[in-house]
Amino acid sequence: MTIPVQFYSYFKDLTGCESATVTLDADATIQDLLDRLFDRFPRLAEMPNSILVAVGVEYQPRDHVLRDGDEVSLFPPVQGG
Amino acid sequence: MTIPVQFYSYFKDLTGCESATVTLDADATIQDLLDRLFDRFPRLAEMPNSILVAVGVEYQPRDHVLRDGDEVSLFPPVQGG
Amino acid sequence: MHRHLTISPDPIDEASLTAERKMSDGMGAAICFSGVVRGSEGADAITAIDYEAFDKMARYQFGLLFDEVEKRWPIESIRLVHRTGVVKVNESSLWVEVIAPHRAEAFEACQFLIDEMKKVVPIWKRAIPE
Amino acid sequence: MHRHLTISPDPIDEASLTAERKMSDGMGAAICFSGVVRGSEGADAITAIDYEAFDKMARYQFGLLFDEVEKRWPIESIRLVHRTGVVKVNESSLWVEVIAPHRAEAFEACQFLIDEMKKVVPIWKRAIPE
Repeated sequence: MTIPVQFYSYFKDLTGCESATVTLDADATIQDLLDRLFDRFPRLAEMPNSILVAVGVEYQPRDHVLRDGDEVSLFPPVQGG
Repeated sequence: MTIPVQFYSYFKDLTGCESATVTLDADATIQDLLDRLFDRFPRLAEMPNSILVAVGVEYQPRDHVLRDGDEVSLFPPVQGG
Repeated sequence: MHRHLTISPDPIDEASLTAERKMSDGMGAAICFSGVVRGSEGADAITAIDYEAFDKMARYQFGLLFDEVEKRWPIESIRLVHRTGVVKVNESSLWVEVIAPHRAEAFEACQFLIDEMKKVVPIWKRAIPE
Repeated sequence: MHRHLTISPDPIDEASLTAERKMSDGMGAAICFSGVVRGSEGADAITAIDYEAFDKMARYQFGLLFDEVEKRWPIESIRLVHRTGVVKVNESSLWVEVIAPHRAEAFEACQFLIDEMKKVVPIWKRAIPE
Protein backbone atom coordinates (compact mmCIF):
# COMPACT_ATOMS: atom_id res chain seq x y z
CA MET A 1 0.00 0.00 0.00
CA THR A 2 1.07 3.57 -0.59
CA ILE A 3 0.58 5.99 2.29
CA PRO A 4 0.66 9.77 1.77
CA VAL A 5 2.45 11.68 4.53
CA GLN A 6 2.03 15.37 5.28
CA PHE A 7 4.60 17.41 7.25
CA TYR A 8 3.81 20.46 9.39
CA SER A 9 5.78 23.24 11.06
CA TYR A 10 9.58 22.85 11.05
CA PHE A 11 9.28 19.24 9.90
CA LYS A 12 8.88 20.80 6.44
CA ASP A 13 12.33 22.35 6.94
CA LEU A 14 13.87 19.14 8.30
CA THR A 15 12.63 17.10 5.35
CA GLY A 16 12.63 19.79 2.68
CA CYS A 17 9.10 18.62 1.72
CA GLU A 18 5.50 19.47 2.43
CA SER A 19 4.48 15.88 1.75
CA ALA A 20 5.84 12.52 0.66
CA THR A 21 4.54 9.01 -0.05
CA VAL A 22 5.77 5.77 1.44
CA THR A 23 5.10 2.29 0.07
CA LEU A 24 4.63 -0.28 2.83
CA ASP A 25 3.61 -3.91 3.24
CA ALA A 26 0.06 -4.66 4.39
CA ASP A 27 -0.30 -4.47 8.21
CA ALA A 28 2.67 -2.13 8.54
CA THR A 29 2.57 0.08 11.65
CA ILE A 30 3.29 3.76 12.18
CA GLN A 31 6.72 2.72 13.53
CA ASP A 32 7.43 0.94 10.21
CA LEU A 33 6.44 4.11 8.37
CA LEU A 34 8.69 6.24 10.62
CA ASP A 35 11.66 3.89 10.11
CA ARG A 36 11.31 4.30 6.34
CA LEU A 37 11.06 8.07 6.66
CA PHE A 38 14.10 8.20 8.99
CA ASP A 39 16.16 6.48 6.26
CA ARG A 40 15.02 9.00 3.69
CA PHE A 41 15.15 12.10 5.99
CA PRO A 42 17.89 11.52 8.60
CA ARG A 43 17.28 14.89 10.29
CA LEU A 44 13.77 13.73 11.17
CA ALA A 45 15.31 10.90 13.20
CA GLU A 46 17.19 13.25 15.53
CA MET A 47 14.33 13.70 18.03
CA PRO A 48 12.11 10.65 17.46
CA ASN A 49 10.12 11.18 20.68
CA SER A 50 9.14 14.70 19.68
CA ILE A 51 7.26 13.47 16.61
CA LEU A 52 3.48 13.49 16.88
CA VAL A 53 1.63 11.28 14.41
CA ALA A 54 -1.97 11.58 13.27
CA VAL A 55 -3.91 9.30 10.96
CA GLY A 56 -6.61 11.45 9.44
CA VAL A 57 -7.54 13.85 12.25
CA GLU A 58 -6.75 11.60 15.22
CA TYR A 59 -3.55 11.01 17.15
CA GLN A 60 -2.29 7.42 16.96
CA PRO A 61 0.44 5.51 18.82
CA ARG A 62 3.52 3.97 17.18
CA ASP A 63 2.00 0.46 17.07
CA HIS A 64 -1.11 1.57 15.19
CA VAL A 65 -1.62 -0.58 12.07
CA LEU A 66 -2.00 1.42 8.88
CA ARG A 67 -4.64 0.69 6.25
CA ASP A 68 -4.73 1.44 2.56
CA GLY A 69 -6.27 4.88 2.12
CA ASP A 70 -4.92 6.27 5.42
CA GLU A 71 -3.48 9.78 5.38
CA VAL A 72 -0.70 10.33 7.88
CA SER A 73 0.52 13.63 9.30
CA LEU A 74 3.80 14.21 11.15
CA PHE A 75 4.46 17.24 13.28
CA PRO A 76 6.33 18.55 16.30
CA PRO A 77 4.65 19.42 19.64
CA VAL A 78 1.82 21.88 19.09
CA GLN A 79 1.99 25.54 20.15
CA GLY A 80 -1.41 27.11 19.72
CA GLY A 81 -2.59 30.17 21.62
CA MET B 1 -18.34 62.86 72.50
CA THR B 2 -21.12 62.42 69.96
CA ILE B 3 -20.51 59.82 67.25
CA PRO B 4 -22.59 59.74 64.07
CA VAL B 5 -23.50 56.21 62.91
CA GLN B 6 -24.56 55.27 59.39
CA PHE B 7 -26.49 52.07 58.59
CA TYR B 8 -26.32 50.18 55.29
CA SER B 9 -28.30 47.42 53.59
CA TYR B 10 -30.93 45.69 55.72
CA PHE B 11 -29.56 47.31 58.88
CA LYS B 12 -31.64 50.29 57.76
CA ASP B 13 -34.71 48.03 57.98
CA LEU B 14 -33.67 46.53 61.34
CA THR B 15 -33.20 49.97 62.89
CA GLY B 16 -35.73 51.92 60.86
CA CYS B 17 -33.03 54.58 60.35
CA GLU B 18 -30.43 55.56 57.82
CA SER B 19 -28.29 57.11 60.55
CA ALA B 20 -28.25 57.86 64.25
CA THR B 21 -25.97 59.56 66.78
CA VAL B 22 -24.67 58.11 70.02
CA THR B 23 -23.19 60.10 72.92
CA LEU B 24 -20.31 58.26 74.57
CA ASP B 25 -17.65 58.89 77.21
CA ALA B 26 -14.13 59.67 76.04
CA ASP B 27 -12.13 56.50 75.23
CA ALA B 28 -15.27 54.49 74.54
CA THR B 29 -14.75 51.53 72.16
CA ILE B 30 -16.75 50.23 69.24
CA GLN B 31 -18.16 47.58 71.60
CA ASP B 32 -19.44 50.36 73.91
CA LEU B 33 -21.08 52.00 70.91
CA LEU B 34 -22.67 48.70 69.84
CA ASP B 35 -24.02 48.04 73.34
CA ARG B 36 -25.74 51.42 73.31
CA LEU B 37 -27.18 50.75 69.85
CA PHE B 38 -28.39 47.27 70.90
CA ASP B 39 -30.40 48.90 73.72
CA ARG B 40 -31.97 51.33 71.29
CA PHE B 41 -32.43 48.87 68.37
CA PRO B 42 -32.95 45.37 69.84
CA ARG B 43 -33.25 43.74 66.39
CA LEU B 44 -29.68 44.81 65.65
CA ALA B 45 -28.53 42.68 68.60
CA GLU B 46 -29.91 39.44 67.17
CA MET B 47 -26.80 38.57 65.11
CA PRO B 48 -23.99 40.52 66.78
CA ASN B 49 -21.23 38.59 64.98
CA SER B 50 -22.65 39.48 61.56
CA ILE B 51 -22.16 43.19 62.13
CA LEU B 52 -19.22 44.76 60.29
CA VAL B 53 -17.99 48.07 61.63
CA ALA B 54 -16.00 50.72 59.80
CA VAL B 55 -14.59 53.96 61.16
CA GLY B 56 -14.34 56.30 58.21
CA VAL B 57 -13.43 53.96 55.30
CA GLU B 58 -11.53 51.31 57.29
CA TYR B 59 -12.71 48.19 59.07
CA GLN B 60 -12.05 48.25 62.81
CA PRO B 61 -12.29 45.59 65.53
CA ARG B 62 -14.62 45.75 68.55
CA ASP B 63 -11.91 47.04 70.91
CA HIS B 64 -11.00 50.00 68.71
CA VAL B 65 -11.11 53.23 70.72
CA LEU B 66 -13.30 55.95 69.20
CA ARG B 67 -12.25 59.58 68.93
CA ASP B 68 -14.32 62.72 68.69
CA GLY B 69 -15.01 63.37 65.00
CA ASP B 70 -15.07 59.67 64.01
CA GLU B 71 -17.81 58.57 61.64
CA VAL B 72 -18.94 54.99 62.18
CA SER B 73 -20.71 52.72 59.68
CA LEU B 74 -22.53 49.50 60.53
CA PHE B 75 -23.44 46.95 57.92
CA PRO B 76 -23.99 43.23 57.28
CA PRO B 77 -21.56 41.02 55.31
CA VAL B 78 -20.87 42.50 51.89
CA GLN B 79 -22.22 41.00 48.66
CA GLY B 80 -20.66 42.77 45.72
CA GLY B 81 -20.33 41.25 42.26
CA MET C 1 -0.10 49.67 37.24
CA HIS C 2 -2.90 51.46 35.46
CA ARG C 3 -6.12 51.51 37.54
CA HIS C 4 -9.54 52.48 36.40
CA LEU C 5 -12.50 52.17 38.79
CA THR C 6 -16.11 53.08 38.04
CA ILE C 7 -18.93 52.69 40.58
CA SER C 8 -22.04 54.01 38.93
CA PRO C 9 -25.70 53.32 38.09
CA ASP C 10 -24.97 53.53 34.33
CA PRO C 11 -25.26 50.33 32.26
CA ILE C 12 -21.90 48.68 31.55
CA ASP C 13 -21.02 49.00 27.86
CA GLU C 14 -18.65 46.07 27.47
CA ALA C 15 -18.11 46.47 23.74
CA SER C 16 -16.95 50.08 24.24
CA LEU C 17 -14.77 49.14 27.19
CA THR C 18 -13.23 46.38 25.07
CA ALA C 19 -12.64 48.75 22.17
CA GLU C 20 -10.84 51.18 24.53
CA ARG C 21 -8.38 48.55 25.77
CA LYS C 22 -4.71 49.56 25.81
CA MET C 23 -1.85 47.08 26.10
CA SER C 24 1.88 47.56 25.77
CA ASP C 25 4.07 45.25 23.66
CA GLY C 26 5.19 43.25 26.69
CA MET C 27 1.67 42.09 27.54
CA GLY C 28 0.38 38.73 26.30
CA ALA C 29 -2.91 38.19 28.13
CA ALA C 30 -6.14 40.08 28.72
CA ILE C 31 -9.06 38.67 30.70
CA CYS C 32 -12.47 40.23 30.98
CA PHE C 33 -14.97 38.92 33.48
CA SER C 34 -18.62 39.92 33.43
CA GLY C 35 -20.89 39.14 36.36
CA VAL C 36 -24.47 39.09 35.13
CA VAL C 37 -27.75 39.16 37.10
CA ARG C 38 -29.47 35.76 36.89
CA GLY C 39 -33.21 35.19 36.70
CA SER C 40 -33.38 33.48 40.09
CA GLU C 41 -32.02 33.79 43.63
CA GLY C 42 -32.14 30.34 45.16
CA ALA C 43 -35.62 28.99 44.33
CA ASP C 44 -37.22 32.38 43.65
CA ALA C 45 -37.62 34.07 40.29
CA ILE C 46 -36.43 37.67 40.29
CA THR C 47 -36.55 40.54 37.81
CA ALA C 48 -33.55 42.53 39.00
CA ILE C 49 -31.06 43.15 41.79
CA ASP C 50 -30.81 46.51 43.50
CA TYR C 51 -27.18 47.20 44.45
CA GLU C 52 -26.29 49.60 47.25
CA ALA C 53 -22.72 50.81 47.75
CA PHE C 54 -21.03 52.76 50.54
CA ASP C 55 -19.30 54.63 47.77
CA LYS C 56 -16.39 56.30 49.56
CA MET C 57 -15.40 53.18 51.48
CA ALA C 58 -15.89 50.96 48.42
CA ARG C 59 -13.41 53.10 46.46
CA TYR C 60 -10.92 52.96 49.33
CA GLN C 61 -11.25 49.18 49.73
CA PHE C 62 -10.92 48.60 45.96
CA GLY C 63 -7.76 50.72 46.15
CA LEU C 64 -6.30 48.45 48.85
CA LEU C 65 -7.10 45.39 46.70
CA PHE C 66 -5.47 46.97 43.65
CA ASP C 67 -2.38 47.65 45.82
CA GLU C 68 -2.32 43.99 46.82
CA VAL C 69 -2.67 42.80 43.20
CA GLU C 70 0.17 45.10 42.19
CA LYS C 71 2.39 43.62 44.93
CA ARG C 72 1.68 40.01 43.94
CA TRP C 73 1.63 39.97 40.12
CA PRO C 74 3.21 42.00 37.30
CA ILE C 75 -0.15 43.34 36.13
CA GLU C 76 -0.09 46.26 33.69
CA SER C 77 -3.70 47.34 34.02
CA ILE C 78 -6.89 46.72 35.98
CA ARG C 79 -10.18 48.21 34.92
CA LEU C 80 -13.19 47.49 37.12
CA VAL C 81 -16.78 48.68 36.81
CA HIS C 82 -19.46 47.94 39.41
CA ARG C 83 -23.01 49.05 38.86
CA THR C 84 -25.23 50.39 41.63
CA GLY C 85 -29.01 50.73 41.73
CA VAL C 86 -31.38 48.45 39.87
CA VAL C 87 -29.66 46.01 37.48
CA LYS C 88 -32.10 43.91 35.47
CA VAL C 89 -31.79 40.20 34.82
CA ASN C 90 -29.30 39.53 31.98
CA GLU C 91 -27.46 42.82 32.55
CA SER C 92 -23.91 43.00 33.94
CA SER C 93 -23.44 44.24 37.49
CA LEU C 94 -19.66 43.79 37.40
CA TRP C 95 -16.99 44.00 34.71
CA VAL C 96 -13.31 43.38 35.40
CA GLU C 97 -10.42 43.49 32.96
CA VAL C 98 -6.89 42.38 33.88
CA ILE C 99 -3.92 42.76 31.54
CA ALA C 100 -0.74 40.81 32.28
CA PRO C 101 2.37 39.50 30.54
CA HIS C 102 1.13 35.90 30.78
CA ARG C 103 -2.14 34.03 31.03
CA ALA C 104 -1.63 32.41 34.46
CA GLU C 105 -0.99 35.77 36.14
CA ALA C 106 -4.02 37.33 34.52
CA PHE C 107 -6.30 34.50 35.65
CA GLU C 108 -4.91 34.45 39.19
CA ALA C 109 -5.10 38.21 39.66
CA CYS C 110 -8.63 38.42 38.24
CA GLN C 111 -9.94 35.65 40.51
CA PHE C 112 -8.14 37.07 43.55
CA LEU C 113 -9.63 40.49 42.92
CA ILE C 114 -13.20 39.18 42.66
CA ASP C 115 -12.83 36.80 45.63
CA GLU C 116 -11.46 39.55 47.86
CA MET C 117 -13.97 42.12 46.62
CA LYS C 118 -16.76 39.84 47.80
CA LYS C 119 -15.22 39.85 51.30
CA VAL C 120 -14.34 43.49 51.87
CA VAL C 121 -15.90 45.96 49.42
CA PRO C 122 -19.05 47.45 50.99
CA ILE C 123 -21.65 46.71 48.33
CA TRP C 124 -24.90 44.89 49.06
CA LYS C 125 -27.71 43.50 46.99
CA ARG C 126 -31.45 43.19 47.35
CA ALA C 127 -33.32 40.90 44.96
CA ILE C 128 -36.41 42.35 43.33
CA PRO C 129 -38.96 39.51 43.07
CA GLU C 130 -41.21 38.92 40.08
CA MET D 1 -23.95 23.87 24.58
CA HIS D 2 -23.56 26.51 21.90
CA ARG D 3 -20.21 26.22 20.07
CA HIS D 4 -18.66 28.69 17.73
CA LEU D 5 -15.19 28.06 16.30
CA THR D 6 -13.31 30.28 13.87
CA ILE D 7 -9.83 29.45 12.56
CA SER D 8 -8.92 32.19 10.13
CA PRO D 9 -6.28 34.74 9.09
CA ASP D 10 -8.72 37.63 9.73
CA PRO D 11 -7.98 40.01 12.62
CA ILE D 12 -10.02 39.27 15.75
CA ASP D 13 -12.56 42.02 16.33
CA GLU D 14 -13.13 41.64 20.07
CA ALA D 15 -15.48 44.57 20.43
CA SER D 16 -17.82 43.11 17.77
CA LEU D 17 -17.60 39.64 19.27
CA THR D 18 -18.44 41.13 22.68
CA ALA D 19 -21.38 43.07 21.24
CA GLU D 20 -22.74 39.82 19.69
CA ARG D 21 -22.74 37.94 23.02
CA LYS D 22 -25.92 36.01 23.85
CA MET D 23 -26.72 34.76 27.35
CA SER D 24 -29.90 33.21 28.75
CA ASP D 25 -31.42 34.34 32.07
CA GLY D 26 -29.86 31.44 33.97
CA MET D 27 -26.30 32.52 33.20
CA GLY D 28 -24.34 34.66 35.66
CA ALA D 29 -20.78 34.69 34.34
CA ALA D 30 -18.98 35.45 31.09
CA ILE D 31 -15.21 35.30 30.69
CA CYS D 32 -13.28 36.45 27.67
CA PHE D 33 -9.61 35.64 27.31
CA SER D 34 -7.40 37.26 24.71
CA GLY D 35 -3.95 35.89 23.95
CA VAL D 36 -1.87 38.65 22.44
CA VAL D 37 1.47 38.46 20.57
CA ARG D 38 4.23 39.94 22.76
CA GLY D 39 7.19 41.93 21.49
CA SER D 40 9.73 39.29 22.47
CA GLU D 41 10.26 35.54 22.41
CA GLY D 42 12.73 34.72 25.15
CA ALA D 43 15.54 37.27 24.80
CA ASP D 44 14.81 38.15 21.17
CA ALA D 45 12.71 41.04 19.93
CA ILE D 46 10.13 39.99 17.35
CA THR D 47 7.69 41.82 15.09
CA ALA D 48 5.06 39.11 14.64
CA ILE D 49 4.27 35.42 14.94
CA ASP D 50 3.31 33.34 11.93
CA TYR D 51 0.73 30.71 12.94
CA GLU D 52 0.26 27.54 10.92
CA ALA D 53 -2.73 25.25 11.50
CA PHE D 54 -3.58 21.76 10.26
CA ASP D 55 -7.06 23.10 9.80
CA LYS D 56 -9.18 19.95 9.51
CA MET D 57 -7.50 18.23 12.46
CA ALA D 58 -7.54 21.44 14.54
CA ARG D 59 -11.32 21.67 14.11
CA TYR D 60 -11.75 18.03 15.07
CA GLN D 61 -9.53 18.34 18.15
CA PHE D 62 -11.28 21.53 19.28
CA GLY D 63 -14.54 19.60 18.92
CA LEU D 64 -13.25 16.87 21.25
CA LEU D 65 -12.23 19.53 23.81
CA PHE D 66 -15.64 21.20 23.59
CA ASP D 67 -17.23 17.76 24.20
CA GLU D 68 -15.07 17.36 27.30
CA VAL D 69 -15.97 20.83 28.61
CA GLU D 70 -19.65 20.06 28.08
CA LYS D 71 -19.28 16.83 30.09
CA ARG D 72 -17.52 18.52 33.02
CA TRP D 73 -19.28 21.87 33.49
CA PRO D 74 -22.76 23.31 32.83
CA ILE D 75 -21.46 25.73 30.20
CA GLU D 76 -24.05 27.43 27.98
CA SER D 77 -21.70 28.69 25.28
CA ILE D 78 -18.13 28.59 24.06
CA ARG D 79 -16.88 30.86 21.32
CA LEU D 80 -13.26 30.46 20.24
CA VAL D 81 -11.32 32.28 17.54
CA HIS D 82 -7.72 31.37 16.59
CA ARG D 83 -5.88 33.36 13.99
CA THR D 84 -3.57 31.82 11.43
CA GLY D 85 -0.88 33.47 9.33
CA VAL D 86 1.08 36.53 10.43
CA VAL D 87 -0.17 38.12 13.65
CA LYS D 88 1.68 41.32 14.57
CA VAL D 89 2.91 42.23 18.03
CA ASN D 90 0.03 43.63 20.15
CA GLU D 91 -2.63 41.81 18.07
CA SER D 92 -4.69 38.91 19.44
CA SER D 93 -3.95 35.42 18.16
CA LEU D 94 -6.59 33.77 20.36
CA TRP D 95 -9.94 34.84 21.78
CA VAL D 96 -12.05 32.57 23.98
CA GLU D 97 -15.41 33.32 25.57
CA VAL D 98 -17.06 31.00 28.10
CA ILE D 99 -20.56 31.58 29.47
CA ALA D 100 -21.67 29.71 32.59
CA PRO D 101 -24.17 29.92 35.43
CA HIS D 102 -21.44 30.78 37.95
CA ARG D 103 -18.02 32.36 37.98
CA ALA D 104 -15.99 29.37 39.22
CA GLU D 105 -17.26 27.14 36.38
CA ALA D 106 -16.51 29.78 33.78
CA PHE D 107 -12.94 30.24 35.03
CA GLU D 108 -12.28 26.51 35.30
CA ALA D 109 -13.67 25.67 31.88
CA CYS D 110 -11.84 28.54 30.19
CA GLN D 111 -8.47 27.58 31.69
CA PHE D 112 -9.04 23.89 30.94
CA LEU D 113 -9.84 24.68 27.32
CA ILE D 114 -6.70 26.77 26.80
CA ASP D 115 -4.44 24.32 28.69
CA GLU D 116 -5.69 21.36 26.66
CA MET D 117 -5.63 23.29 23.38
CA LYS D 118 -1.92 23.87 23.91
CA LYS D 119 -1.41 20.10 24.19
CA VAL D 120 -3.51 18.70 21.36
CA VAL D 121 -4.68 21.22 18.77
CA PRO D 122 -2.31 21.15 15.77
CA ILE D 123 -1.30 24.79 15.50
CA TRP D 124 2.32 25.95 15.44
CA LYS D 125 4.08 29.26 15.59
CA ARG D 126 7.18 30.75 14.04
CA ALA D 127 8.50 34.02 15.43
CA ILE D 128 9.35 36.70 12.89
CA PRO D 129 12.47 38.51 14.18
CA GLU D 130 13.00 42.27 14.03
